[in-house]
Amino acid sequence: MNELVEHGNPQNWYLVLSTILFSIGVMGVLFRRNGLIILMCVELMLNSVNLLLVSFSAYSGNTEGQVFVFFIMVVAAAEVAVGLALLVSIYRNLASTDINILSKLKW
Amino acid sequence: MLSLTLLFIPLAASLLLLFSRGGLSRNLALVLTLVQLGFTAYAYTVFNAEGAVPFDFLRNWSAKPFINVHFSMDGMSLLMVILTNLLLPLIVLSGYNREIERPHIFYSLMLFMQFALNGVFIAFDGFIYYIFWELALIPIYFISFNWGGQNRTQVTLKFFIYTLAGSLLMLFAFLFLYNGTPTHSLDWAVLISNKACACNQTWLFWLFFIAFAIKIPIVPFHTWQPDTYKTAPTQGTMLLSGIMLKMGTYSLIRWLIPVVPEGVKEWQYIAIGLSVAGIVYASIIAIMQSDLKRLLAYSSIAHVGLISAGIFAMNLTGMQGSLIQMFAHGINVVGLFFCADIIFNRTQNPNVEGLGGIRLVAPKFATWFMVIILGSVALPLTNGFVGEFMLLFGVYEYNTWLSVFAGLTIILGAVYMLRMYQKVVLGEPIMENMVFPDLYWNEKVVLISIGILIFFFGIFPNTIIELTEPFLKTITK
Amino acid sequence: MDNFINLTQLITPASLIPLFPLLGFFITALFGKQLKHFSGWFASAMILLSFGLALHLFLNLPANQSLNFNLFNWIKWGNINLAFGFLIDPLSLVMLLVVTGIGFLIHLYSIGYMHHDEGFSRFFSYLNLFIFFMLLLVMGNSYLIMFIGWEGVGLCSYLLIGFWFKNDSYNDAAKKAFIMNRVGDLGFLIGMFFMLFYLGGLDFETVNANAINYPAGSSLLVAITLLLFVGAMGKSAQIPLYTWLPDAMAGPTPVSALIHAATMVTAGIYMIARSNLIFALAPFTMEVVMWVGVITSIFAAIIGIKQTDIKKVLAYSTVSQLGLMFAALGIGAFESGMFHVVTHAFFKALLFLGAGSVIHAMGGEQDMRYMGGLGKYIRITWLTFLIGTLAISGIFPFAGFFSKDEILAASFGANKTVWILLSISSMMTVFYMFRLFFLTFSKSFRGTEEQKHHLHESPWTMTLPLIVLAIFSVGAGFLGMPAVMSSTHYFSQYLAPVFEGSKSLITEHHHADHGTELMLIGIALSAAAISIGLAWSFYVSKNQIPEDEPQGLSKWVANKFYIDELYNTIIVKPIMVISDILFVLVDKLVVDLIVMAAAWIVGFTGRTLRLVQTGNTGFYIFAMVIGMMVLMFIQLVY
Amino acid sequence: MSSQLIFFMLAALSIISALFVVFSRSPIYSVLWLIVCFFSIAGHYVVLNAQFLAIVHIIVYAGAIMVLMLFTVMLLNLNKETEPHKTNLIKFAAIITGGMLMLVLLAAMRSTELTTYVAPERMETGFVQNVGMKLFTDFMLPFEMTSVLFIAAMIGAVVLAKKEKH
Repeated sequence: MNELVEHGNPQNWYLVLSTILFSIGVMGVLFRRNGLIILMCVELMLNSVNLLLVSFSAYSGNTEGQVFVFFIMVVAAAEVAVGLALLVSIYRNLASTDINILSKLKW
Repeated sequence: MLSLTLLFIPLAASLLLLFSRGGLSRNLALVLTLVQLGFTAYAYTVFNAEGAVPFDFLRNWSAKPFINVHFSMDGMSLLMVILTNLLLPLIVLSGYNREIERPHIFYSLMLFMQFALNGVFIAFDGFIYYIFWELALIPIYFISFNWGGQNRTQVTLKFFIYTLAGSLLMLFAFLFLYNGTPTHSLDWAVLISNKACACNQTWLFWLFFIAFAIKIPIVPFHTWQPDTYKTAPTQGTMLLSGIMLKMGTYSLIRWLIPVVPEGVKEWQYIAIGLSVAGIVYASIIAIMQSDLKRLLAYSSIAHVGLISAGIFAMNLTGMQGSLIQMFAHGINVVGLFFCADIIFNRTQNPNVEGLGGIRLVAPKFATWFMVIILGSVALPLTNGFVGEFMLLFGVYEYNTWLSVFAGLTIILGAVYMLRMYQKVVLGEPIMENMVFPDLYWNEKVVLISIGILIFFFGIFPNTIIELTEPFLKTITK
Repeated sequence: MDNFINLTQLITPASLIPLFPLLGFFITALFGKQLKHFSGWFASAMILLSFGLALHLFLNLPANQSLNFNLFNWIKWGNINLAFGFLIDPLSLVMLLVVTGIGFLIHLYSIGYMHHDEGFSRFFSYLNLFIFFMLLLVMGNSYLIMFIGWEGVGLCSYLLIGFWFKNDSYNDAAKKAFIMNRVGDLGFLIGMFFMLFYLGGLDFETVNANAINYPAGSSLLVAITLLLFVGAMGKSAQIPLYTWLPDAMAGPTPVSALIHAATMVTAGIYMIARSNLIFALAPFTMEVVMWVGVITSIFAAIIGIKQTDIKKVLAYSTVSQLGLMFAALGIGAFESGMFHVVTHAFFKALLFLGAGSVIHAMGGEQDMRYMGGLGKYIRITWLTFLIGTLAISGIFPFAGFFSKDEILAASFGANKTVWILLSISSMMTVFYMFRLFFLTFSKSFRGTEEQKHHLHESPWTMTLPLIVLAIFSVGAGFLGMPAVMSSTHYFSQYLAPVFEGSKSLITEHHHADHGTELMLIGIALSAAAISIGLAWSFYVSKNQIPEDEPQGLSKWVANKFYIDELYNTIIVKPIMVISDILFVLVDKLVVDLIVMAAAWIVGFTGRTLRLVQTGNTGFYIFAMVIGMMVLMFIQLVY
Repeated sequence: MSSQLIFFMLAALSIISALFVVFSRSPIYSVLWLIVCFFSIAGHYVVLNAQFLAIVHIIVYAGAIMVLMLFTVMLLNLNKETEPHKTNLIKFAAIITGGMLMLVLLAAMRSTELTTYVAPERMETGFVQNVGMKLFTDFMLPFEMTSVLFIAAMIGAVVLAKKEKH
């Protein structure tokens, strides 16, 4: 695998890629009303950032970036667990995962 | 360490009181305030013998930002500490035959207040001072909010936010000063030896001035005061008017004049003008007030207006007079509000017009009320006279015409006080079936103590002058 | 060396003089209930002790010497030291003797007069307190100590005028007295500031020593003296601050005699006499003092002619006589002014006490229209009152003759207009005093049968002071006989050291020769005789009684030229209206509105912005993303 | 196989799958496409010599998180097209906003200089021993704290998802 790296892709490519992925995630969050899919889009955004961190780590030869990715995963996992639990609870009460139904908290 | 003890006794007392119940708490509160008073007396002897050294306490609290826990004592601090700790037992005792709900919390808050007030007066680091300044607001907020009269929610909120807004300005000023000193410190000694550049002193002055002017209060920052004095329970009003507003005047001398002297000099005329205008303004309003407590509130504005005018005259006479008058006013105003409380408690009538004929049924009360009024209208040989004489002379040294204008207070003061006394105490009773028992023992003790203090400091004002003069000389030189 | 020892020995008795009345005040105030009527005797004894001590000082203080000592440092700051100390010199000794002597007689009189009053002990405690402050006033060795007494007597005056506190109009009178005095006090206070600032102190010695350095007529001294004179106007009831004194008659009659005739109201004259040096250095002020005195003297005399209340007549007479004294001071005849203070103290106290005796006999009635013919029933009062009336009228050889003649003679030398005006005022004085006397004592009784039945002579405690005062009203004048009758003027001679400094500064008027003096005496006496004759013809021959509703000019006079109403309209009412306006419009609306507006703006912003919180999550997310974008864009651009 | 080719294939795969996640009608397809996307990202990790993370990524995301999502979708019976559609205006706005965000981010990226980070000699940073060393020395405390976080999340999830009594 090493030779792949030695030929080397410019790091910019990774930056562009993760930017595009992040933007797609944002677009998804804005686009959809289903809470579950919004949660998934958030995961997508997190992963784009992870990719960015790994690329920086690899190109700068600094392990700490990857350690952060590790922690982000941990947080993401925890977040998904709680988020899904919330979603289940909402669905149980309102029979929907449409975020626009949750408009009680206003004014 | 003595400084810490001065703080520790009321704090510990405040906590201790939370565990007491009913009648025990008021007795305990009285005993504990008396202990503090005794300790203050001891502190006075120590100060006289050894000066400020035994009171100095300096420890570093935080290296970045650089904050020292610095307590110390000079004559002015000691005077204010004495005033606080002298009035507290009287205030506690004055509530003895009043129905107070949850007395343990009430008295605990009062002692907490004492703790904070003592802290304000002995703090020599700006940061610590600021903490105590704000800390003093908390107990009085709860006291007025929980034990107050009509409209207390609104009135207390106004009072709280108004004074807090002022404090915010002071905080800005302190932050600026902190960055301005070479060592990044808010220690008093550092602040007065490294003064801000004259270009910045103008707005530093205004930040400090408005903060203190709200607390004092100087017209036109006074509108929170009459309502609050009227609404707060009388013990709270006594704390507010007797001691807490002295925080403002004390701070003018401690934190404003030595720290930004050039700013003060530049804007002195406005500060003094506002103070003097406030005297006449509040006096005239007081003349036609029909609510007794509100009348006293306006009279208090007039009196402290003279105090601040004397301070802003920036001469030894004015400042010395202001200290004497701060002490005197603290004693007198507590007495006046206590008399108002006695009247209200027995007649349930806050209105001056509806009262009268009290002298007929309660001659002792009428006599002591008169004595306190005499102190308050500055009759010679009472404590009010010496202060007013020196204050007016201080203002005179600044400007002759201003002192004539400020001097109207001795006429107008007599007008509203005697008018009030006549309507309330003299004449034939207006209220039917008025039951007005003469003084109870605790009321007697409070009023007689106040009466004795009025005459003592009227005849021997030098006890105060000797205490504070060395410090004032360092400021005014 | 002898003198030195002698003087220090006098310090203790001198300090004790004011202490006895103070002790009397405390004891009668604290143990009044237990002492009952004994408190009156106790209080009188205290004054008698003070009188004895004053007499002791008078006899032992060597001539041309004064005793000046400080008891303790009262207020001391910076380089100013205001000590609490006393000055005993001829001037203060004269006042001391008058205050304690007449004070004692009036105490004695009050024992009888106030016998049935429930506030008996309280009355005596106030009286003692008054004497205490009055003694501080005359004994103080600085303006500040004088000011203590000055304000203190004002307080006692307030307490005693409103002694019967159930009556609200009495309370109003008391309040009025105190406040009007305070107006004067402010002048006094500012005057003291000038002295403290420019003359380096407040004690008489320092002030005089430094004042000499200023040229005569310098604006500083004029300012100081004018301010002091404002104080004197308040205390001694001169135009425009005189209206409180007639109202002050609401107090018990002994109070009117002691405070509002004999002692307190003469404090202004004492003060100017005490400050004679600086007044002499300010000729302009002297003019002002003279004219205020002359105008007050005439004005009050005019009002006095039409009054029907026996005490009101005497009150206006007092104002008029005080005006006369001020005129004397203004001319520069300080000793004559002081001499009149002393003689006036005797005969005016006598007149008031006599009036009190009449009121006592009439059971409280004060209106002269319901009196008449009382001479038959109360002989002692009648006789002593007659002596008093003759004395105030300046009939030879009663006391008033000598002092008044001296003032008239001095004014003749100084300013002929003043002399004419003062002579007219004296004529009017004679007229209204005899009007008073005839209406009260001559012809037949006009009151009710019940009153007639009640008429009786007063007890000995009341008549004894009348007799003593009558003796003095006859005899006191001989202390200061005019040059034409005697070669030595004892009174002037005694006071000479006090006025030594100012004598050289007053323009020495051409001293009237014996012929002129005799002529003046002749004019004065014949004028008095004419006045008596007029009064006789109106009130005895024609038996006129003042009508209830006078018409025309006399209506104005009877209503005191509506001065009270005028003050009420131009000062009191406007202040009340301003007070209401300031409270309701300025304080509540303008000042507080700004504060409340600040709060309202915050509240309004909150209320408005909260509408953005629609609860639509999609919208929130949009807002967040756009916000982030904007921030990043800004970061990018800048 | 040149590394460029691998990169572009993986990139295309991840972008396309991401787009499908967003635009699929049915949630179940979204989930499946997301799994595809995660696998492609894992591929990127491998290319970047971060083998440990790649494995962890697959285990955690594809193995745990996505399974959880799948379960939820099925449990809640969301696989049918229940979602009401947003209006076209909002969809349009969403796309525009997302696109603009991308532009801004790209612009931001272009303005930065990445001179030092071009084609390093050796990349051993992603090896297990390196990551492990870091994790168990410098980041010991945070690492242990994650367990606390997990317990908190677990309890929270249980409490939230629990059926209420009434």
